[in-house]
Amino acid sequence: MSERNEYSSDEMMSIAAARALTGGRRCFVGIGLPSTAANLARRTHAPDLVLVYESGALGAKPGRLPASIGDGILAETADAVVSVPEVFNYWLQPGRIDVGFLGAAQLDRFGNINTTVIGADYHEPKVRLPGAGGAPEIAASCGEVFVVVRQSRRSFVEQVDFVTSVGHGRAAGDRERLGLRGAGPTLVITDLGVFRPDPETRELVLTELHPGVEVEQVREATGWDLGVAPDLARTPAPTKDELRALRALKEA
Amino acid sequence: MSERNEYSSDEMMSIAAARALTGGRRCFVGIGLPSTAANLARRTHAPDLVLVYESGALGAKPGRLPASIGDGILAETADAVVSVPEVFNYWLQPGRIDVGFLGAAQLDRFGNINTTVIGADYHEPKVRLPGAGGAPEIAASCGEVFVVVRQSRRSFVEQVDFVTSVGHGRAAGDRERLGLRGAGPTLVITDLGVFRPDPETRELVLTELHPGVEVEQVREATGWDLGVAPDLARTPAPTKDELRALRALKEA
Amino acid sequence: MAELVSLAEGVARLVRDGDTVALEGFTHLIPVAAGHEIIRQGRRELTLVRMTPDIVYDQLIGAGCARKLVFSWGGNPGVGSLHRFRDAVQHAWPAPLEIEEHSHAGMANRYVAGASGLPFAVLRGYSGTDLPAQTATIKQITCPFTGERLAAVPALNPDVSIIHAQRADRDGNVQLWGLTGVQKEAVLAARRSLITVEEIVDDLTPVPGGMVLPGWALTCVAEVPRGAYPSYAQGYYERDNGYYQDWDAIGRDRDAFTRWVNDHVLAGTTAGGAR
Amino acid sequence: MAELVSLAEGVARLVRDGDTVALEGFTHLIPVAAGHEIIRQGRRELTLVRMTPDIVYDQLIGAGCARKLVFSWGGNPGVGSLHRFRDAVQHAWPAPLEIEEHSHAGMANRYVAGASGLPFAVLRGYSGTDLPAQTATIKQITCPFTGERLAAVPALNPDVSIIHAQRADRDGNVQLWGLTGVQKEAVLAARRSLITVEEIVDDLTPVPGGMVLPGWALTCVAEVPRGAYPSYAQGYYERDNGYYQDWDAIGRDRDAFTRWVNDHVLAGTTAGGAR
Repeated sequence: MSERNEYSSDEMMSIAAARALTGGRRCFVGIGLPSTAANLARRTHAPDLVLVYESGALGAKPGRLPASIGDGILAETADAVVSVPEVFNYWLQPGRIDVGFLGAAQLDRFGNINTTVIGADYHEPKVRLPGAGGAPEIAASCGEVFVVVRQSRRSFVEQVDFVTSVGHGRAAGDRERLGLRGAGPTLVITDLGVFRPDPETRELVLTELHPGVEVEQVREATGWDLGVAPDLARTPAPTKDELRALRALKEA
Repeated sequence: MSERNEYSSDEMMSIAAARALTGGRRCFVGIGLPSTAANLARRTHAPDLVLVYESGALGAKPGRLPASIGDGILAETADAVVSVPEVFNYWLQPGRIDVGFLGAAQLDRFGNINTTVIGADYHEPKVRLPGAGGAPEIAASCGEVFVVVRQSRRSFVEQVDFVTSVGHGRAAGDRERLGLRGAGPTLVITDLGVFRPDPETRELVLTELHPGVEVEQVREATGWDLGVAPDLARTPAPTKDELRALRALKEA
Repeated sequence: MAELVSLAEGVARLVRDGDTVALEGFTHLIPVAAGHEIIRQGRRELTLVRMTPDIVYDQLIGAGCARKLVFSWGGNPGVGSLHRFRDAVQHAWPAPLEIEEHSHAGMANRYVAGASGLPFAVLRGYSGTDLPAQTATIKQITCPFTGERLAAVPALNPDVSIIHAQRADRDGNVQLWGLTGVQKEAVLAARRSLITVEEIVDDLTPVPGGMVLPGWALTCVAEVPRGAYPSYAQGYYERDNGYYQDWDAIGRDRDAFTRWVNDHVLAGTTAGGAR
Repeated sequence: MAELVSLAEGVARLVRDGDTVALEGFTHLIPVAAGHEIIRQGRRELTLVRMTPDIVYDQLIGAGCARKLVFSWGGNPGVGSLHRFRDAVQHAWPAPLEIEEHSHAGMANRYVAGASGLPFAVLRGYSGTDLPAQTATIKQITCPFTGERLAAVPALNPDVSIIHAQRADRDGNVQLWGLTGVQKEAVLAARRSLITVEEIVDDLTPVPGGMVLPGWALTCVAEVPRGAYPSYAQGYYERDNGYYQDWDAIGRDRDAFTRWVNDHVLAGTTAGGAR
């Protein structure tokens, strides 16, 4: 791998996602992009980040990227290993986790997540996706939710075909009305930029552009009439240290 | 301790109770007299008896009498140690246990057990007893219940002052009506004899007299008009082996 | 006491056409060999239950063993979709597949209720999602103390649950360690159980993080070395990540899949690779 | 992360007058030293919660710390009754003691609900007994799937739970083994927690049958060697059965009890015997 400061948009996404995780927080980690970001954060600026996996590993400290949510390295390096019912009932449900870190097949304007079916008919789907897994209760119970997803008009839609996990519903106040504990998605990180919910409407708004990306490009990859924050920022490019750590993690 | 074949009425009681436990059965063991009997059975005729304690020891094989329900020797010798919620929820409640072996402060004509208060007024009791512990659900959920108790007019009463654990209620059919899973008390062993519920009325009837005890003596120690089985039997006296095993257990 | 049997005997005795069958294992200790034996014995009309149906369920579905799937996440972990599962749901091949879909929290609690002898479990779940509209086994319940509304899900009580573990002793006591998932609950919730193990040993030396399932709570135990392959058995072998990757191409194509089942399952090479 | 504190500091910071306080430990690992510290600091009007209130609760009640007891079995295990508890219930000495009485299964499930962030738990319990007539926190609930009637009990969420464990590391991760009772649930159900440990070590070597409570789920940890005496700490010391026997005579008499508290608790000799 080159030592020059070149990087892919996926690397920018993982690094931007990692930066959002600050030290000492308890993070419920979905597999794939969230796990990469969480492990990168723990190996760089947030060594005391507590990683919780739905397989029952509390405080896992893997030295390489886990190949699955139930990789043996998670149990071997955890503070404690508990059963799957226990991780959901004693650790997630009561609100002990600060950040739920999720991926998504489809994400909509209000941060609602679909990982169930593409298409309007549940029984005759265009594409059958894997399903809910732990996501509905992670999205409901964590203090806040970060979503990391590769952005396109197929993934970033006006309204998800199926609400697998509730983001902000359809408006401010929906989470409270539904009795959902946490603040919901406060941050969405893609390969193009960073999005946050508008405090009034809860609609996702572009707040940061990754280096080299223009607003028009983001709009083209968004399935709704995208709002842009007045104080739109530029994501700092990955540092050499960040890239080195990310690549070491992936190669280990 | 004498090697002669002399024994106390308490020893006869423990040995008669132990004989009732046959091999391979799963027995939920209360502390005190039930624990003595169950351990004696395991060390004599029923080596594969499975002893379950509410402290979480499944299949305990103590080499001496445990001093309490949570004696360390129970955990050290168990097939598995589980939490207290688990022992009640996963092991007792679903009906996995064949025999619940209980003591009682008061036991009535229908095998109902009181370990809560003596006296008519719960809030101004004559005597405050320890309370329910695991007994209500042991009495409800085990396949059948054996009770071992020292007999007197104070302990063997017409009607308990407080139903801590249901035996046969007030009549046949009461257990079914209450949704209680098991058959209830099928055997009561005292220092004077053995009692079983009448199949029709569910009232406890004297079915065995311990050696040297006469029916009149039992009636005097019973707080209701005691029925006697037509085929009243004599408990065989303790054998030398039984006495030796019991005494070794108590001295270990 | 659990009876020690061969895998073929265990499946023949415990798994019947039309049964509700759970093969559990959360990435770790997946009872793959037992799943293949079910395919070999040609079981039909099964209701398959599993939180995370993955490759072995893709194989069971593709081989026509299932009429229904009760699950919370169906995928090839770290790779992508299950194409046999998709093909059954989207095109009813080789047969229609009814689905009953929950979240992990809901499924885990359904097993807990089953293991506890309760008819239902309560959780904070599903609120605001589209799942309750599709899944009849999600209802609401009101707390009798606070009046709060919560989700209720019915107990899962499979006819038979199958898990894989590291070891058993000759009395059928079973020991497993590492990530133990929902295996205890799945076994205790079931009417009958089959546990495949890496080896049968004289004594179960205690292991940190280990759990023992007493033989008196189990039905049958079968020694099946590498019975969790291509998943892993901590202390015995690693996960074969290549198998999972290779499965994508095999599972994607009906003919490739049929050839694979014939060559690797029906021919009896239980421990064979995906390739 | 849990903060490492002295016992006196831990109790001073976490236990307040009027609090609901659970000291748990099922025969094993009873946090006796912490109970004595509560007496020394003169806490009043506590609602004491414990499945098996035994000697240390007899002492807390006799010393006038409690206004209410929530429990399922109150006795001197292997010996007999708790005379201070009896005296409080029967004669309101030194103060009236309100009681809220459950079964073990009910109490255990109340902690489970508390640890799970649920307002109530469901169990098969209490049916036909006289307990529901005396205990307002036992109600009925109907299964929304089968119509079956079951018992419901509300969650226990103590202001502070106190347990004793074998070891902690310097990050406040706590390790306990042997009979672990309902300690995990009691700690996770509480708003604040204090864990006394036999020793603080550099590394928590894994132990078969051991459990680790992560420091980030705990409030304070205090090193208190022999903090469970006269109960036992597996791997450290045995139960002092003589203490339990001797307690019967001390607890039976108000004057003897008062002298004992003055000499053995208020004088600060936490690890002293009953004699």
